[in-house]
Amino acid sequence: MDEMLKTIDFSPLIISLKTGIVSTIIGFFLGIYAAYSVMKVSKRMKWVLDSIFTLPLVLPPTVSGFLLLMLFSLKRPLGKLLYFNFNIKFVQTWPGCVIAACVIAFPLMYRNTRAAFEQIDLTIIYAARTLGMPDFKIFWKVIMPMAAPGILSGTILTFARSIGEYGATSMLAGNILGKTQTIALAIALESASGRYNKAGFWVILILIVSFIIITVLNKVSSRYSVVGKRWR
Amino acid sequence: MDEMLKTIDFSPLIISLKTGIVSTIIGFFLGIYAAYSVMKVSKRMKWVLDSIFTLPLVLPPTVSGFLLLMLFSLKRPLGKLLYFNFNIKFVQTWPGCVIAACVIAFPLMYRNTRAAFEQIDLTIIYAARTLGMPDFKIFWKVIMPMAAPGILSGTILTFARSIGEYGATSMLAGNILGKTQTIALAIALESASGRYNKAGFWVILILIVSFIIITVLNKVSSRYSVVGKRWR
Amino acid sequence: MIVLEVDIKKKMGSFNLKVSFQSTCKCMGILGASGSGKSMILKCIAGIVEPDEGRIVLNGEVFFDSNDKINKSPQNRKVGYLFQNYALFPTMTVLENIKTGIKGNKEYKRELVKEQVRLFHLEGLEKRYPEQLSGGQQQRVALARIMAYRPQIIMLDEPFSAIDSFLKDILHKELLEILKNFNGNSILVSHSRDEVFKFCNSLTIMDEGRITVCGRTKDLFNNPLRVNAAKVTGCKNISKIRKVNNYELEALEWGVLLKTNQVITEKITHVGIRARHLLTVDQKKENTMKVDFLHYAESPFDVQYMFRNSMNDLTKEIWWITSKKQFHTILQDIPKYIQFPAERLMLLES
Amino acid sequence: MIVLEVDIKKKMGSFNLKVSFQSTCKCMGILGASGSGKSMILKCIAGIVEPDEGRIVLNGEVFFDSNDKINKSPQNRKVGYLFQNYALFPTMTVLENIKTGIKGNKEYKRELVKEQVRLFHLEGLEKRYPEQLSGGQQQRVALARIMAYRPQIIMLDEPFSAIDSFLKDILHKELLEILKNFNGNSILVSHSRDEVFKFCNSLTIMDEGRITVCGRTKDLFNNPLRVNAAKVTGCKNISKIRKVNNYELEALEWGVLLKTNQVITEKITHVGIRARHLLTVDQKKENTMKVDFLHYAESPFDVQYMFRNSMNDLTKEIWWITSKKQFHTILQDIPKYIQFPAERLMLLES
Amino acid sequence: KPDTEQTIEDKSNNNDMTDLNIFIGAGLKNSMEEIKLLYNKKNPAVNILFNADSSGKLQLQIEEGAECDLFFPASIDKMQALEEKGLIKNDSVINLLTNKVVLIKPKGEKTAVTGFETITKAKNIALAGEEVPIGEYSREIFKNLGIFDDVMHMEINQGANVTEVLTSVSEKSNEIGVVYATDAKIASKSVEIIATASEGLLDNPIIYPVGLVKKENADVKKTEAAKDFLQFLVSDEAVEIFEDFGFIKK
Ligand SMILES: Nc1ncnc2c1ncn2[C@@H]1O[C@H](COP(=O)(O)OP(=O)(O)OP(=O)(O)O)[C@@H](O)[C@H]1O
Ligand SMILES: Nc1ncnc2c1ncn2[C@@H]1O[C@H](COP(=O)(O)OP(=O)(O)OP(=O)(O)O)[C@@H](O)[C@H]1O
Ligand SMILES: [Mg+2]
Ligand SMILES: [Mg+2]
Repeated sequence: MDEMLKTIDFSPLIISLKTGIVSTIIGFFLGIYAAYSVMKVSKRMKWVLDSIFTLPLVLPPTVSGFLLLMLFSLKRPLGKLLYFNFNIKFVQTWPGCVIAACVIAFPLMYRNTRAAFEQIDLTIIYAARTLGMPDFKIFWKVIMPMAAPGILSGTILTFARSIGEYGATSMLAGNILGKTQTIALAIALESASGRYNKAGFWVILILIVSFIIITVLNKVSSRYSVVGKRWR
Repeated sequence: MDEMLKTIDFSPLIISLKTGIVSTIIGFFLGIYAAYSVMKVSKRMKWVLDSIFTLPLVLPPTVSGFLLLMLFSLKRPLGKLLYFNFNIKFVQTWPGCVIAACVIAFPLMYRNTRAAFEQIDLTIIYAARTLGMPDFKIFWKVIMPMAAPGILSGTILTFARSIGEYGATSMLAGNILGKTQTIALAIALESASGRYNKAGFWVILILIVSFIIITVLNKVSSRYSVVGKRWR
Repeated sequence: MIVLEVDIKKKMGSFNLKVSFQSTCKCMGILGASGSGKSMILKCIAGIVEPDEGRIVLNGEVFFDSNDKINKSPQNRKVGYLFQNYALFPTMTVLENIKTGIKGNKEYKRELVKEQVRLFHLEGLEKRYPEQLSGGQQQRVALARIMAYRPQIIMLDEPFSAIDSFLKDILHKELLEILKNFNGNSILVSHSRDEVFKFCNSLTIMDEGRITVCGRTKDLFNNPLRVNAAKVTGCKNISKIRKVNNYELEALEWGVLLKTNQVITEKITHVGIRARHLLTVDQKKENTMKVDFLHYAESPFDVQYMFRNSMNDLTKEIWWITSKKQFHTILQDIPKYIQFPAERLMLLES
Repeated sequence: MIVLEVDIKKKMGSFNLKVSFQSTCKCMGILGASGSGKSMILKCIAGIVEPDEGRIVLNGEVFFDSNDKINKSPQNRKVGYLFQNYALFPTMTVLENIKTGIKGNKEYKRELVKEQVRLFHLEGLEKRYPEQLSGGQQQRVALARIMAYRPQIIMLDEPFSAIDSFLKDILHKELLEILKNFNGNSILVSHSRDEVFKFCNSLTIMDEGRITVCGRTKDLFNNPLRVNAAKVTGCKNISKIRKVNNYELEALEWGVLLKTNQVITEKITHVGIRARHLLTVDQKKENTMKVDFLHYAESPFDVQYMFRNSMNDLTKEIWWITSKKQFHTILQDIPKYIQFPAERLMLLES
Repeated sequence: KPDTEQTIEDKSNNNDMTDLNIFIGAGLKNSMEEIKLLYNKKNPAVNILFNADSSGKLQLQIEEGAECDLFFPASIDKMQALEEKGLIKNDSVINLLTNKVVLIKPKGEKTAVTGFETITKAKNIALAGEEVPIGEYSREIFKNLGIFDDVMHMEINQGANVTEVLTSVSEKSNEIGVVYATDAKIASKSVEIIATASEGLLDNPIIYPVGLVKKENADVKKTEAAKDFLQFLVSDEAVEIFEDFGFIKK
């Protein structure tokens, strides 16, 4: 065991954490924004957007990864454009990990948030309007705290999913030790190579990390929910 | 194209649908039950259960699949017990697909439902109690309709995830055409074999199926939400 | 002089709201049966419900105009609307709730909030969340929140329904003070006649989404003009009539002929008399009726008696209310005759 | 004879509830200032809030006993509790809401629901959802729901606060009828003195989580015994006293010496007199005070005058209420002296 | 003991159908499917069920007691591992096919790399994981060329399977990559071969062994069918199909 630890390069931990956190933050805002926009849209439009925003979850991650690659690969127009004009490259880079994780986890944030928004009593929002609160203030001070349980659920799921993401990431960002290899990729690789104790080590690590993050998120959000609800 | 269609065995579609629907149903009840139970538990216990129930999402699906295989393989105690005493076998069988999909998608149903429950006004539940409604009736007639948006969100995510599940399924149930090969597995296999148009065909099929199911779920649930909410 | 003009139509399911009024008075009262559309009018003015068509103008500022496609957002109307169910922010403390509407620097906010807390007797509850408050406390927080907002127009939807009578008296006084210093309109919806009478110079009476009467409060209490207005201003005795001649009618539901002081026009379909305005007499005179006593109910200072025409069992009950002072034991001296003084009869259109 | 015994303690944040009472009366009233714990008592009886310790027994059936660790679920208490904020099921129609509590076969349910709809004037609203109802309509649905449940004990928390006065009169009558036929207890929390007086034979008065007085309604209105009880029963004039001798006191806040009919015991700290019980006189007599007129307020049948001792500007205002009949224009004949009739003075403990 | 699995299938199929579970390396899928068609023409009573996946996963599944009659992985190690565990029928293993290792680049792209020797001139490289068979072979080649350490210091994109390596190169994510000749052939539209590794560069040739899996209380009919299918795989007809897909008969 000791022996093994010495041979392990811990970069996947760092990369996983970075990826998980950054893509959770992006997913958080994007998902909330999407949910907010969809709430303001007609019923038909709602249905269309809803279906589209749920897609990345329906497709096997590898397919999503493949489609992302088709979009961003340096052979394709968008990828070329981004690379040659703005020097932005997602293929085989860490930002690629983030993009992949974001796309895969986005539906979770979006749907959770929307469900939370739908459960909010409209009267309270109207009250905020008649009190002259500007829309952004209503959103952050009134709507968000009331939607806190759903938002928390979405955030945790998003984080969990993006930490565990393997298929799309390996497609888009590749699996480069020290650059794009996340814990999930390391686990996949190690177990594909039959090195179960190394894989096991990473599994345990990922679990610990997730426990910590989930606990932190729970703590943070409990500040926003008035009284911890418990049914008797 | 026509040529291709003729050579396609449509069994993955059927298997995917069956798997998706059955595991959504199982996940639905299991997730709701878990969420309901967690609502009644102390704060500390809540945190523990919460973390455990979120795990399957953190682990890369292959790892979850590996753990499932370790649990249910005919060489292991539980697998043996189930097989020899109850004649139940999950390895390389369709029920295996269902189990894999359920385990992977369960956190989605659980968390969404719990978030929805937390947003419910307790007074309403108390009112139901003082009116002498038995607990199960309160649950199905009062709590569930009020939690409808969250439940719907959870159900859709569960369905989407279980339809798209690849990693755990291939580990536990294998990738056997006509028996355990779902569309997601077919896509993975076809693209690994370089038959991109076949893979593409499956991708389109899975999208259509998901669109239909999501629409149906939306329709069904809209019966339970009083007025389609739209923010202006 | 601040003017509020409302002329709107709105259909909500089977309910049709169609009202039009102008108010220049400092505090306009709205009375109406439950479900007659009072809250709906306030919601339209506040911008929460969008009318199907019409116009709402406050002081020259167009809030809503279906022709010009103007529909100001609630934020830009600066309307203080006290929701009937308070609509407090459940995730904010009392202090935060009151603070939401205030514009200004920190110091100013703090001062204003403190003042409101004092004014509405909320000391000690500042850190509580709405669900930790009693009903009356919630209502006071909602009131404080509106008042701190310093709106152009104050609309109160049953502002004191959950507050005990002692505190209500105090708050009445304070609110009268506030409204006196407030240079804007206000609208009060209330089921309490006393409250309307105290606060409102002018009164609008609603029935099933329409305004039936509108006028000075005192005038309307004296002469409600319409059956529905008589009812909501508290007239307990109303009967259909048959006109006999210009100054005489038959109250069909009481079975009595009555002389009036006013001319009975063709439009008049009902006659009403307030329970307190009936007189008791010992013998038959003009406008009297021999009655049987049915039962009575007591309130701290009054007794309500219920009678029926002793000649006709099929007639409606008649209420008589009298101050208690005059009786020590209530069932002594039950009157045999009651008199409908001609000057108190209210001739009503339906 | 049905008996309700309550003896409980409950701490909620900074609020302490500690009450103990027995009620055998058909309808017990609870009066108390906003936030005094009225709703909390009802919640404890209904089983929604668990007391920290104590006992609740209805008719020999132990609902709660902290010693024996008994805590019946709300379902098994068969208590009909009308929530102050209605607590209607938002996802059910009016009909479904009313139906929830009914036990029995379909036919019976249908009949009972129909009857309730009629009784509470909800015709035409059967298919609506709560958010599509007006405030008063919601309150009536909640009432109908409780009544359809056929509980052992009915607890109403301000049941008519959102209902207009005309309908209120009708519902009062109907509810009185229902309660007469109902063979169980009921408890009424209300801020309306008239309502309490009409419905309740016995009255409990609360202050800051404690019961201060408890007794027959009429007795308490006549002689509230305590300052707080005097306040909530509507006594507007209360002053601290200094005892002069057994039958004489100095009302410190009014600045006047008063003779009493009752003996002034050592416990007495305040004196009170209802605004309606003051008399006006033209010259100085016993128990009179020369007053300055401050202002007045009008209600449909009464006028409220506010005076102050003309000898001393620092004293409290004194309210006088009188029926309007006696005056045509109000500001004529303002009295110079007011008299505190000795038989009307209420000696109060604090 | 009852075997529900069996009974369920017996109901769905004809009673005399025999199910044959064959675990094949993913790379063999296309060719095996054609062979299945051919075989079924002659033996319609045999219902062949493929489980096509990465060889390591298949090995694990068999170790865990998966229902498998014939194992056909992409590497001899996997077979040997199972043999050591006594899970393969003695003497049933046939080293059927070999494959070549090739160095590829995206079609039409320029690269300084001209062969395995000059591999380090590339900016980056797509390689399969260390113990994915093709990854193992690639490393062997580098070792034998004496450039292993240099390669390991390059930017390596480790694929968990060949498909990932292939996609990386065909989408130009990586400048070059190492795959099997058969894979390069499948993707010939988007990649081209720079060089093929000579046999001398590998310690052992690339072998696709096929063998019968040992089963307790085996069904005789099934065992016979498995044997028969194994025989068919060795036949010229089958080998021809393999060769169409770029494999070489051992
Ligand atoms: N969304 C809706 N759909 C249909 N009808 C509605 C809707 N909302 C309100 N109504 C109806 O509109 C009428 C007016 O409602 P409103 O709330 O204005 O009554 P109100 O005069 O304030 O009564 P209350 O004194 O009981 O509060 C009611 O009869 C109500 O049932
Ligand atoms: N969760 C809580 N935490 C702390 N204090 C609470 C909580 N819930 C209620 N209280 C306090 O308990 C007191 C009693 O509340 P209760 O609702 O019984 O008042 P009430 O007598 O019904 O008043 P009202 O007439 O205004 O409805 C109030 O002062 C309230 O602020
Ligand atoms: Mg209203
Ligand atoms: Mg209360």
